[in-house]
Amino acid sequence: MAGAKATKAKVRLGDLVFSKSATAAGTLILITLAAVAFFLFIQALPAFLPEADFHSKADNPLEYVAPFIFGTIYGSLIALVIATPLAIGIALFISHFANRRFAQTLGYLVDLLAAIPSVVYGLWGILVLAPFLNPTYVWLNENLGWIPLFEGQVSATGRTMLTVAVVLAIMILPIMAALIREVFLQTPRLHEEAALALGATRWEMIRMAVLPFGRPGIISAMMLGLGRALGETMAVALVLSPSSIISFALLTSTNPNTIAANIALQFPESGGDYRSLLVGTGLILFFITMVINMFARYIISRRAEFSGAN
Amino acid sequence: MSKLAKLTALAGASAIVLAGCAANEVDADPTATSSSSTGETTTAALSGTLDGSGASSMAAGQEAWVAAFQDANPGVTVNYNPTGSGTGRDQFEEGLTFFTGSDSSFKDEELATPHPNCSPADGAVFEFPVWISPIAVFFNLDGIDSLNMSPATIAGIFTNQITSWNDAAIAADNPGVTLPDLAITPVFRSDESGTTANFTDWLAKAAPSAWVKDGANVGSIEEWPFLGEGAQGTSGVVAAAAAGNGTIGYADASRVGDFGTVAVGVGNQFVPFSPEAAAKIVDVSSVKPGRPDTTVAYDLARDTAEAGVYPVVLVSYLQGCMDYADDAMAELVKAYAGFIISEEGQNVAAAAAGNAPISQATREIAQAILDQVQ
Amino acid sequence: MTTVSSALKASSSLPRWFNPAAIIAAFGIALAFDTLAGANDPESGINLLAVGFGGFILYTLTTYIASRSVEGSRKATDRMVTALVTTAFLIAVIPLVSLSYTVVANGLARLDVDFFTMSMRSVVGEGGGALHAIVGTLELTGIATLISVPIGLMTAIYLVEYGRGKLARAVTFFVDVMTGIPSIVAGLFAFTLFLVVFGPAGAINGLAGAVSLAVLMTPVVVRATEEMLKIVPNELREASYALGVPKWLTIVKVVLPTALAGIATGVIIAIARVIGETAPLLLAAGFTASMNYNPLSDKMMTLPVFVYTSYANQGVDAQAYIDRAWAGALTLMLIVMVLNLGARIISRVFSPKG
Amino acid sequence: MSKRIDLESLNVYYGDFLAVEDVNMVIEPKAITAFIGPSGCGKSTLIRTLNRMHEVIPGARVEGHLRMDGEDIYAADVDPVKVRRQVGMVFQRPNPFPTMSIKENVLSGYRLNNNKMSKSDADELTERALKGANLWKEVKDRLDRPGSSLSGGQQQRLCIARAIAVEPDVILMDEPTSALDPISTAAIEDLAVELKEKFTVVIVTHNMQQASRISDMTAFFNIAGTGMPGKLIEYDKTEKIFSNPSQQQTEDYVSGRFG
Repeated sequence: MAGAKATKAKVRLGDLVFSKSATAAGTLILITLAAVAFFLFIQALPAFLPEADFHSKADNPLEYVAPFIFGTIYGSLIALVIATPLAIGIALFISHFANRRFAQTLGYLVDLLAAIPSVVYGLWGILVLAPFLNPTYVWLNENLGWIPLFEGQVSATGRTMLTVAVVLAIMILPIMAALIREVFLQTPRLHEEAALALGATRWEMIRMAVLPFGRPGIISAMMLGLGRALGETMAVALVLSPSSIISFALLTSTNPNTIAANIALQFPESGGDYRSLLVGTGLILFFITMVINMFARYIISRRAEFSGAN
Repeated sequence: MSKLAKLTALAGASAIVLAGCAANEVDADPTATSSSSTGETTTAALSGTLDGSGASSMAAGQEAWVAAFQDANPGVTVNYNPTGSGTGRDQFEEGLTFFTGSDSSFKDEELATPHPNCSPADGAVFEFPVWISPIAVFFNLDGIDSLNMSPATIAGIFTNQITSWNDAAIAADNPGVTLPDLAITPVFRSDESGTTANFTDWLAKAAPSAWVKDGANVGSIEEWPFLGEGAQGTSGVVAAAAAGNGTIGYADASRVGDFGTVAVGVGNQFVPFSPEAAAKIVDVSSVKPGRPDTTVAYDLARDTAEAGVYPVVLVSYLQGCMDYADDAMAELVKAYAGFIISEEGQNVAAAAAGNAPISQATREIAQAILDQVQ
Repeated sequence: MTTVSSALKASSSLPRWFNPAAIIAAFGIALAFDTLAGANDPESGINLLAVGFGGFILYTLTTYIASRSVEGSRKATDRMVTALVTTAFLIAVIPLVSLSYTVVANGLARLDVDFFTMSMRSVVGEGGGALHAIVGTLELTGIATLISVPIGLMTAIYLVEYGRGKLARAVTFFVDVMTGIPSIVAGLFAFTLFLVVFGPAGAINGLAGAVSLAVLMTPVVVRATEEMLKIVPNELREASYALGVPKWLTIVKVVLPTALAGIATGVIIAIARVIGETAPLLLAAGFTASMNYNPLSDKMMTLPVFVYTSYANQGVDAQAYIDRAWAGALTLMLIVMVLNLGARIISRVFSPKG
Repeated sequence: MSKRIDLESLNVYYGDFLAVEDVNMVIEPKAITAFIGPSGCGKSTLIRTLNRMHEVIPGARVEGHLRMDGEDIYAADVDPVKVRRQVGMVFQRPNPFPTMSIKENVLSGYRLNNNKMSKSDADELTERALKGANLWKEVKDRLDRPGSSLSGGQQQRLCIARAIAVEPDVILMDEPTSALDPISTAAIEDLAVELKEKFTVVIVTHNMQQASRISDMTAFFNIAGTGMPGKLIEYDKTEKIFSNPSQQQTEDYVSGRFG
């Protein structure tokens, strides 16, 4: 009797400890995120006090950070514009066009791009891609210079916003393609067959069944890719010729830097209130990516009602 | 499950093999120049880690000093982080480092600022030149190895006033050279740097009417004030210049390699850079007056017309506390700084970086200051 | 009758040789044009981008027009989309090939014994190695794994086995948010955390770097583990409960072993993801030329930072530094690939057969 | 409109696996032909060969001849897309496109070939097809609602409307009522009987009452064991199959003794 009772108590204890520690681990995630925001905030605070002194590196925190916010969003959006159609194309190629036997191998191949460290992308960007693209920039500038994006004195080195956007696009491509591919592969067979049975060609079947089904997946992949591009640091730091300027021109030497790259370049050489300011820009970046992520989650959660039929 | 365990064990084993000691650390490389004496300062067995930071222009010299010093003192690790001078001084001010290599001397307000690693924190600091190096103005133009340019021309180029290589101002100083009709891309340091400070100091003094922005002389400035092709650090400037055609930049002369270089106008002649021509500027300059006698800083005569002087130079200083809160650190700094200003130390650096050694007289002054460090 | 039956047939289709012929012709013409255009400017050489783009446009247009006239507009659109989609894939493969080639071609020069047996201490110019960086990377990722795997595993268990209500929803949501933390922000966090707790002298060390990596790694581990735990069939759990096994033992003895291979794969992929992180380590772990086995004090070198600093802080013999940077990059890529391969093997060998 | 289908020594493969062996039969126009048999006997596989949907599965292929009014639909120069336009198909589970409205669903097949159709033509075709599928009265006021908003039986009739909107010659139904309740099933059965006035109708069913209720001809398929190919055992008029089959296997199956 006493033994049975003891066993029962012991069992309860094990369950209790285990469930509590699992809950604690989950809570720790929340605490960590709060801590990230908190520590960044208290370190950034001095920069936003009126007596902050930035040693002539910045006059006003908001004026200082504005070009970087612009550069971060601008570069990432261009990267997204380049990467999205490619990612959809790659995903379609692997899910619906390539020979099934090779499809998986091709998928691995694209996934390999995701395995390459960003610093390697940076080296490749400045040493291979920038010189490769530069003649095209000259051509674009000469022939399409009337478009504001291509105006201005074209860079002699190719270290421009467009090169950065291309590098970022390549970097976010694998994660986007993988996500979209998964969604495309989940297209209900029934819908694909319904389209085919109506006499649709492969493309018509994709248009009728695959793309509408995959649309939320595409959007959330875009958001994820955008989040990645916003936070990408080393590739931008190595490739871009940075300035503190807000400019839409894509081909000049004068490019708005991104928040992340600016931190990486300036932080090891910073001190005092200026470093606080850099931490503050990091906090801003954190919030920007958080908002993007929340939006992505909102889109994904809407998908549930979207495909209510199944 | 056992397969998994084996796999883990294998991974662990290979990690242990990898984690073996670095071949160059425990047994000092016998072929290295460890046999030679490193001066009187390395008598006792020193140990510890000495962190310093500062000018990237003298990174090559610091690397050579660190290497030779660590060979002689295997227990010591010196980390010199080439962050740029301004940051180096900031980090010293914050107590993150124990010495600074700086392209510019302490500003007056910095001398008065407390330094947490000193004792007392607002106590005296030392500062003396350890490194003199020409800053080369270099360019990337096919088929042209050297050009003559007056300070005003260089200022015009770097203020984006002269935009083409076949501009009359350049052509006038280079009779017989076929200049291409090509846009000039000036490349500058996007980070704060002493190289920029010295280069702009020279422009402000030698070409006061051309080195202007919004109608006023820009003066000496650590962060580049104009728009254009910016690049991080000396390596970034060199890489950016190499990547484009028609680029022009400025960097420590030791790093310009195969680029074409500019002979700058001094008085009525054009002087190409050389360590000797650079060292001469100290002879025609005077020490800044009215500063503590533990500091030796020069007022460089950038606008000199003296024959054979290359005025675009960088004189870098070593900076630290006269009295360290941590005695072990004092000992490390004394030993390391003593090695730097020793004849051997200066030669080690000159051999590695091609700069100009400081003179015997300067070395003696520096050693006298260093002897008081505690 | 004849009209009806002929409706079955592909009215008429382009011959089989059309496609390869069109590709060759299109790119040939594009190349010829580029050569002609560049004839008066001998320096320009062949602009591969222009040839590729021009050839692609030419091929797509030709095929579309030819197919439209012979096979009708629906087939033509189908062919055009096929061309577009295939091109998209090829465009993704080009940087992969170029990157791999560049890294291997440049990295092999210094991938020698010295590179794996020496540090950079007291090395000027040529020679030296990255042993200190390799050791640092292994230690840091090891510590990060030790931190993030238990937390990630328990969080996933919480979400799948226990989590109900607001807290679970919040955790799910913020794990996703955490997945999106920019790596540089993780580095800033670790740096500021250590700065506040240990002061300036203790702010930059291996542990701080490991913490920043753990912040990046944990959500990946949670996600991977969660997916794996979710696919463990409920029947297994119920069978275990029916035998009178308490819930926590069911999880430990039944659920986890079933999902182990998948979890191991997920952890390895998480490691592979953070092992190449540069920015956070640059801030939090710093860099040094010497060996440092102790993650609790002093700066610690890691491979990605080694690559970056070798490139960014070149010395007088610049080529030696660049060579070391590439060799470091190659080493890093090899490690990542071995990890990915390991993950594949584990998932293939150990996954429950069904 | 309606077409006769000849199957001549037809072998159906998945890769190297022979799924259905040596089928010879004639499917009559303006009649309902039912395929019955135990699970795995290949009846669904066979019906999918009639509109070349079988080959959508990687590695799947067909040997032998399959003629529609004398024309071999597996001939080298035949476009499968065109075959499928003439052979409509309704699947086991209703599968309207979830992102399209009811009207768009009906028109989806027709629009593939006729991008520019006037609104009045579209309205007219929608009404005709929905009436043909006995769905018009139920949905005429909500044509712009999503197709997935309908009940299961309505969705299935919507799929039939979608199939007949392209005016095919043959309609294939692969267990069209297996996911539906009895009332919806009855509606679909009534519809099938109406459809045979205009189309050749082939239906796969597990429900033997259904086959005997609505079909004119019945084909019984069986399989000797796992891994063995399915075979056509007996093909005859429906009354004959259910009252006096010539094969013992057929008798066992229709009398419920196995399967």
